[in-house]
Amino acid sequence: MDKTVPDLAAALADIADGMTLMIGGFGGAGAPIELIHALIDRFRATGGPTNLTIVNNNAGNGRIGIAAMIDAGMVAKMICSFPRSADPRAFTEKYLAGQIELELVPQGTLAERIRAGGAGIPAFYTPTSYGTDLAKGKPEAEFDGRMYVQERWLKADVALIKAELADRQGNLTYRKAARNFSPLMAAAAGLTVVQAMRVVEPGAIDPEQVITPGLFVNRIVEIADAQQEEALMRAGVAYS
Amino acid sequence: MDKTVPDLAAALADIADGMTLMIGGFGGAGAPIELIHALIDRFRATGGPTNLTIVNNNAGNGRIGIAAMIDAGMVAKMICSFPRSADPRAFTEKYLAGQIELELVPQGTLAERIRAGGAGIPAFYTPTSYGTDLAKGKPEAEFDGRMYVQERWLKADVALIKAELADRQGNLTYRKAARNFSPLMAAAAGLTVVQAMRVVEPGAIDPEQVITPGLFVNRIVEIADAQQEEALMRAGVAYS
Amino acid sequence: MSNKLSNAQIAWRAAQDIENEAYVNLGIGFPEMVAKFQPPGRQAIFHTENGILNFGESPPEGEEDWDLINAGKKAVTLKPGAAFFHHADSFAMVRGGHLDVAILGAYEVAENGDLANWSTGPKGVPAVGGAMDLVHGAKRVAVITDHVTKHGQPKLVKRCSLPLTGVGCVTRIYTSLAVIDIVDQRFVLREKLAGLSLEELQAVTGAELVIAGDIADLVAPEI
Amino acid sequence: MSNKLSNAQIAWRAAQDIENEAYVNLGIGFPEMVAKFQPPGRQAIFHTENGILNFGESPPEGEEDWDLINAGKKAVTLKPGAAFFHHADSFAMVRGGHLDVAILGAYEVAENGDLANWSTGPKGVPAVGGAMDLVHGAKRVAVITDHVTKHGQPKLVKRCSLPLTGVGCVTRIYTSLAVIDIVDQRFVLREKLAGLSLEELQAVTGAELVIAGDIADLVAPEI
Repeated sequence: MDKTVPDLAAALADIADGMTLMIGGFGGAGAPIELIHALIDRFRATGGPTNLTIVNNNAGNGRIGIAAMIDAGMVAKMICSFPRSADPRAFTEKYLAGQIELELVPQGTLAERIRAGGAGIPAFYTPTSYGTDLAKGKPEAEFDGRMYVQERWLKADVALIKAELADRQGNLTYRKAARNFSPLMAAAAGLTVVQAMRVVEPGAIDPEQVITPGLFVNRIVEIADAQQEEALMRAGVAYS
Repeated sequence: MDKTVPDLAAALADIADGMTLMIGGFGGAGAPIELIHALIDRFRATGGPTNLTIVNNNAGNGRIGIAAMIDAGMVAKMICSFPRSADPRAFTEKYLAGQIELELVPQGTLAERIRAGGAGIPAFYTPTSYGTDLAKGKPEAEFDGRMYVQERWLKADVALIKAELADRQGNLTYRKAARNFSPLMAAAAGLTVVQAMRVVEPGAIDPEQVITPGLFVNRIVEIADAQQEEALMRAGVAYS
Repeated sequence: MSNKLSNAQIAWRAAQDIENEAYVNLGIGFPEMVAKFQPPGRQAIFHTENGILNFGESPPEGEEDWDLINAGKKAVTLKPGAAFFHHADSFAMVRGGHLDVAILGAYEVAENGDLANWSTGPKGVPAVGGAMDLVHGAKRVAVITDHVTKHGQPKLVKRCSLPLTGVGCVTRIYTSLAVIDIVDQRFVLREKLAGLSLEELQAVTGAELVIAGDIADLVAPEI
Repeated sequence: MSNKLSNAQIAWRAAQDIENEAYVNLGIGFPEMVAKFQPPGRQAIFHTENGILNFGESPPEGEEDWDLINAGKKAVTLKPGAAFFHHADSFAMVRGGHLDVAILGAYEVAENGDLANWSTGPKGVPAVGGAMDLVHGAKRVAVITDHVTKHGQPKLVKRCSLPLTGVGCVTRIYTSLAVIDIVDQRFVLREKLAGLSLEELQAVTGAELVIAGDIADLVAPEI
């Protein structure tokens, strides 16, 4: 079994107009910059994919990564908890102009909805957002004398994530706090595409230290010299 | 911060009549034999704790561990998925005599209910058991054209679990498949008591390799020469 | 040819339908036998409910590590690329539909896809384990079973009489006499033993066998 | 004594109530300042929503590792005994009530414990982050805030006028003028600046201050 693919183009094959994409990372930690930028390249060359729904904690920063996707006009909707950043221009401009849709979800609820999507749990109850505007229209229920809001699972067509190590079967580890949403997204997407800092042979990762087991992973591309989004930001790089 | 305690008696302090105890392990893998047997010792010496509810995948094997607790008369109710084993006499005899209550829960639902207890999710929906006797009396709901059963979280007063490494702050690792229910139970109990094969200083476990973060753990006792339940079984040991 | 397949032969036949690199859960007991009949050149990855992916055969006696067991509590070994995870993550794999195939035993299978395999009624101590999760856990849920009970009664029935494990969950049945798909709540016959007439097979089957296309001979090597 | 506490002094006062070895989440921005005022001999363990327990101060400029950040996306360091985990596990800690203390900022706090701290209304781009989770996430949810807005209006009110973050969630408020507990949906005054009369404090507070027992002087060192 070998899930590695030769290049970014092969990794991103089959991503089509109108799909929902979960993109790993919290701020710059874990953002799969090379996968994102290669998808932008494809859009510029072919006009697709476009009309995408993107799931990420944030809505991009500066003129790189998800912000550059938004700038390019590929994104119809963001599902996120915090569409602000050091430089939120890309999203803000489109949002205020009514050119992009926003589904705002509390961060823990976003994580749990994605986890539920991967775990086959269609709905769950949480205290989060009860009594607030973000609970409007959602079913509520009382358990043990306390009120809760019903939330639905969140799934995606594709997940794009960044790993530290990947073995050829798809077992993954993550670097420090770059883990964040990625293990959840890997399980909640129909097609999980990974860029790994290093590809190793099966058996090279201690089975007790695997964070994402291989059955959640479909394609792996090795990007040894992957860029860190925050470092790019601070260097003033723009991909828009 | 140092959560280690000097001995098993100190580890088990405050466990009282009528409590719900989650006990880690699947079969012999992960069973905290020394904690269990020390609790039996206390019962024999003092008459308590008794009238306990025990949560475990199984209901004991032979005349050791949970089976010996049942034999001793400490257990009023078992919550488990599979009250059978190579030698299920202890539970079977009491169950058929109407002396012990059984709440039978599908294994994945048991795991998810415990996970929900630790995660502050009071209820969730699962396809598991829909249309079966085990769904009787539970709310049902349709999502996306499919029927699901509502299940409630499961919490406990105390969790007794076995770890491989524990640092003094309570960060834990587990040995191979001895992990099973233990990380879930550690999070779902008010008081989590750990017997560890080895206690190490904070920083000795790579932060990326911690399986149970320390905030879920209250007390740690080092049992370097811990016994493995299955090995005891095969050696014909009885603690009843 | 003998008048029915042995359990090993049923397991062999089921193994032929498991694709290379499929993620597979085999129920405890009889279904575990399927693992050893993978066709040459194919390698499935096996999942066990208690938190291992990519485990291998049992170790030699005396070399067991009892912290390394499968859901049936048998000692196993690891293959390169194995992973451990806790029980909630393990059943997230199951319930989340991440397995390709689950193969289970059966007391009864009904033509509507209902399965009964966990309880023979109110007597004794009930035990369910992971069966009710697994029937909702794979893209394909198959059953392997003798075609009839030891008393000669049909195990493939119109409606289950025993307590259900799952509703409408089974898609294919491998028996000692036939291979049958469940399509639109009907038993559709795909293969039967060459020496067995359709009438004979129907006589030991508790619901109508639908013929849709060719019926192949069910063949398995002597094992 | 100045006529009100500075933000640093409010943070200092809040830090005095954090027990040794408490598990604590500090909201991004102003609340982060609480960490540096832990009394000698006490060491809290800090949690950040993006998956770290037991992180420490920011590294020197130029030594940042941008894979090691807190919820405010600031670079941090690790203390011995740190642990990483994914976002669902991180919010299981929060929602599951495993934190001892959460300290948050506020636009408004109402006497019934309601908190508004995420939206100033329908203008602009809404952003909520982890605020709505954190208000249900700790055994004790405290707020630190100036006593009034920059326009001099009360931030402690009878009912919130801004969009709520959580209902009935706040238990203690540390302001630039006072320390107030919320008990049975009332503001109960515990401490106030010595130079401030009760009438003066009530005049800048949007709901009745209940007196129950002694009122201590609110004191904080010059920082």
